[in-house]
Amino acid sequence: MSTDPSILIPAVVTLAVFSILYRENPVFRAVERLGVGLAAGYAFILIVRTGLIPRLSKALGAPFDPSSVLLLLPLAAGIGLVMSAVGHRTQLARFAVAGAAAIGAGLALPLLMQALVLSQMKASMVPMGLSSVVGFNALVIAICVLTTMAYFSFTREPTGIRALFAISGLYTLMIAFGATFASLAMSRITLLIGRFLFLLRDVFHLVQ
Amino acid sequence: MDYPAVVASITKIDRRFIYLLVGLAVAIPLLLAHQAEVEPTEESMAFHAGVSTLGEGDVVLLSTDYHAGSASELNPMVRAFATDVFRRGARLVVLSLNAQGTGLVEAEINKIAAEYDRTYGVDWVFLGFRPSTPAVILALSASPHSLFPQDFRGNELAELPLTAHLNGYRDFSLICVISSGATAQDWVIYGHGRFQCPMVAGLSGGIGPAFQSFVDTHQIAGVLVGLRGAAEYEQMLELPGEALRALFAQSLTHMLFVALIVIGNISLLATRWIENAMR
Amino acid sequence: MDRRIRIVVLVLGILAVVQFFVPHASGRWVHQKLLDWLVILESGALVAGIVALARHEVLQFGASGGRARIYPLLTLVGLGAMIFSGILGPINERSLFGSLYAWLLQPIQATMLSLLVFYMASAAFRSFRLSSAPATILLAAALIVLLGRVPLGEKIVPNISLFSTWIIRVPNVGATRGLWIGIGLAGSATALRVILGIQGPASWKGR
Amino acid sequence: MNLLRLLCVLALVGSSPGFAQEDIRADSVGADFFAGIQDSLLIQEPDTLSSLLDSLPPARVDSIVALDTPTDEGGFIDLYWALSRDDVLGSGRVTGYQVFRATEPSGPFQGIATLGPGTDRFVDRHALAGTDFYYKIRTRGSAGGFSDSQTTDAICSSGQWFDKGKASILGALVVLVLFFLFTRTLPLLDEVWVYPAIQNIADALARAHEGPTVYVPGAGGLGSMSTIASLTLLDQIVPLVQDRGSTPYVYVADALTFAASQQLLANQEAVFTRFICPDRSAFSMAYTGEVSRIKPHMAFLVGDMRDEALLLAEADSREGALQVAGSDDVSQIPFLISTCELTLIGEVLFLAGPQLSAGGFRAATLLHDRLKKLIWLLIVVGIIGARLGWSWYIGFFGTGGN
Repeated sequence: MSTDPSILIPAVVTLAVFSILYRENPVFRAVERLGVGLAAGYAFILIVRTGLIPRLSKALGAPFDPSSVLLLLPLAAGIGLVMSAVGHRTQLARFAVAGAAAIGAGLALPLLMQALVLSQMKASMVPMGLSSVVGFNALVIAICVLTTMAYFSFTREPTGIRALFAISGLYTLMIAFGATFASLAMSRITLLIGRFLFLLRDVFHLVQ
Repeated sequence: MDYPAVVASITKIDRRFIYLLVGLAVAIPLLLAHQAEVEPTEESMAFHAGVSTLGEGDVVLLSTDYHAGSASELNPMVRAFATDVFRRGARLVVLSLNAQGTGLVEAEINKIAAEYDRTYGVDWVFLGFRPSTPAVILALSASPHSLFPQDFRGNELAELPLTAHLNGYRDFSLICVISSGATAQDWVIYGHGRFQCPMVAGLSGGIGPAFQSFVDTHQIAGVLVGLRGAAEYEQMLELPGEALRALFAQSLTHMLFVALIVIGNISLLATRWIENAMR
Repeated sequence: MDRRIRIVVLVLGILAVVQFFVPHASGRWVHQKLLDWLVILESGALVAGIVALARHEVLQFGASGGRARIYPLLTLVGLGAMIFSGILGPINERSLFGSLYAWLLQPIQATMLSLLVFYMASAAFRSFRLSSAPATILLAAALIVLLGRVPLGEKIVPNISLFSTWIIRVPNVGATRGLWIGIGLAGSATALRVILGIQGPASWKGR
Repeated sequence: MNLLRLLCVLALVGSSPGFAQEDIRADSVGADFFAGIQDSLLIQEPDTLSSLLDSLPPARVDSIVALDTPTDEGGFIDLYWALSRDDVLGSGRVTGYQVFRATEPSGPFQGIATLGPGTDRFVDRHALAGTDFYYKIRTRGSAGGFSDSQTTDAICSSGQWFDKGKASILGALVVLVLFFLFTRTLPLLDEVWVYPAIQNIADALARAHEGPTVYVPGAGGLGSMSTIASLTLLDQIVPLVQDRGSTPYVYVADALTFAASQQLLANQEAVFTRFICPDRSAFSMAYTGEVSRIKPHMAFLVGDMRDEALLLAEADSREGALQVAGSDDVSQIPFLISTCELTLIGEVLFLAGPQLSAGGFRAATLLHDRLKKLIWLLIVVGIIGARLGWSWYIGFFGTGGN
């Protein structure tokens, strides 16, 4: 067994977290709360120390550029956010949130159209048929796309032929979800393998 | 014998017994240390082909967007990718869109860079992390300098030979996204959507199927999915690593999942059948 | 007040859309400025968030008694340790900051997420039932893919990997593509409504 | 010289039998005559021939074209050329190309890039906008010899005001806006069918009772439209929950979303809004702790839910809460379906807020359904069009590089 603190400390916390599998206990709770504080502090330092400070010091140190005055606006709004966090509600904070949402929406609007709508539409428009494997697969994909789209209808209940489409859409979705569930299970198993490998190899030296 | 009671006890089994089974299914194959062999899928070969286009001196952007939770699945991909890039004499600009990624990746690439005798600042640079994923992806288009005046180690980007003349996506021959989910979608929408740069992705297993449709539309040139993808890539590089070995444990745990689903359903059906028979 | 916010939202939103179509240097300039703003706002909000978190934990520490006090204290200790080690020293892998990450945070989080396998196994046993036709289909697809994605599965059921690959490449692609189109459409309609001030921050009444 | 060229070509034919005969025929004399020479020469002395050829400079690059990069901010010039005829895969006769640039046709020329064999294009990324440039390509041979191409005509880069490659996206946006305006002029239907999953939420809310209700508006930022959609739903749900005597707790992972939900709920009494952690996985850890403390009877996990969703859902289900989940991340949905009572799949999440609201938002539902019908038809026409070879039609949906 390893006695190196860089192995031993992680081993102890790993086992502490695994203890929840037996039952709820204070050790698990303690480690969990410690982790929350550490993670918040870690993100804070990365953002402030490697992001904000170099940018600000560069802006202050560089020769005066009229366009950098524009940066004062979001900076003021950001200060408004910090003030509202300590209890002083300011209008600046409202501008900060509204501005961020507007920029986010504006940037997303054409890109969502392009990446999720137009590209996906175009990819469905390929020659298809029953004579070749490629054509057959393309046909199945197209049917799946059309039925899945028909499954979601918000203005009125699908009836007749539309209901048939909607039902097929549900079944198509279930196939996709089944495949995804299996892949997800696979990915989670890997995480566990990682932890076990750490315990068995690095801590207890049971495997090479 | 009291069949109904036996069947019922199977359905009501203590969940800790299942936990124990899972633990054993993972631990035993690892102790046996058996190396699996895999046959590469088309998507993984496309990933490899994407990297093969790189030549001496090309610059590659590697975005490592995952947290410690996905490290065991995605770290092998980062290792293999960095090895592949360095072997080809290409250069690497690394960033992370997850704060946690920074702590995981720098050490890994440092090790590989040392192995292939690559110099920091000339052959590879680590930019670090910035918040606001879409903004960072879009901002890299113009130039990394305004968003990253300094690298993770505090060097001025303008003074490092590799980054001094970088001027947006057109300078990158390839973008590789290794992601546990949160950002791969953003890279497709904001990165590829806007700039059409060639992109390959290494994804954690769970999100693989959802991204298959982006592979079909060539929004992503090739993908590695989960541990199996990592293992396939390692095998193509003839680089026996952690992924190939972990795959055996994975196989067995999959079988356990299948068995659990089957037993769960059989016991349910049996209960129903017995109930009907006794009525 | 609401009016001014509506105008800000409209102007910023339209600028953000229009620059997308303008490759000219002025379009790039607008793009760059908008992104700068977004990152600064995000950073400001994060500082605000951390302040709120610390404030909440301090209040909780004061309000609780006995053994329960230790939990808010631990969060504060973790937060403080990271921030002080990160401000006072270097932040590379060999520093105190790096060690706190590698020794504590990284194993805690990795283990925490790996617990999901256990939960999923339990869920697979309990809730994956042949209760209805859709559930049966989901189950069948899941089983095929579970078997098909590992080398061992191929030995049990020959050619299952071909079938599982077909499921992922064909029906799965069709269904997810249908979903993506719907999501993209609904998302862009939402974005349009945000810019026009019908939905989102500009439509909130506030105080 | 002509004879030498012929010899070069012949050597290549000898070394790679698959090499396209058409190329040779196109720029040489009659094929029969040619075949005769080929046979006699190759049979006699192939070795001497190839060593002689190695010492010769490689064929120069022909038809070099310089164009201003069509959609850029200025400063980019695209160069295209036909490969040197000696540049054949595996022959090793050409070792690479060198790109030269000058501001005067007579020079001085400066080398700006060195490229490997088989390269037939290059983008000059540092061509100052508004300046005339002249280019030529040097082909380098294995024995150190080289040959230069002709110099290009003057080319000057400039920025463009509209990206033509994005015309289809602009068209889509115009359609979206037109449909949006059109649906707003329509009279709202008195009775609108409510999507079953959304109706189920309304029913579940009607059964809410005293005790905490937890709401997580996703773990993403304000830039995700699903976060905005989730906040709209939150706005609808809080008063409904409070009417039933339940206390809403809102837990947020993203800092801006936190500020937004604080503002959204500013005039609602007794709502607990908490920022936990900017990190998704730490958020799920903290959430687990919180949930086990406050023991909610209802939990909403709606919005930009990614890989942390599973931990959150698991925490709620351990406390026995009735769970409503919603995500636009396709990969998270199956697990949510298997753990949560109600799941809003993809686009349903965006329409839940509008459908639950009293009336004003009904237009959103109408807009969505109409647009989807249009897209559905466009795809069907596209499928038929692909069969009939209407590439012009499919081209409408092309966006840039795709």
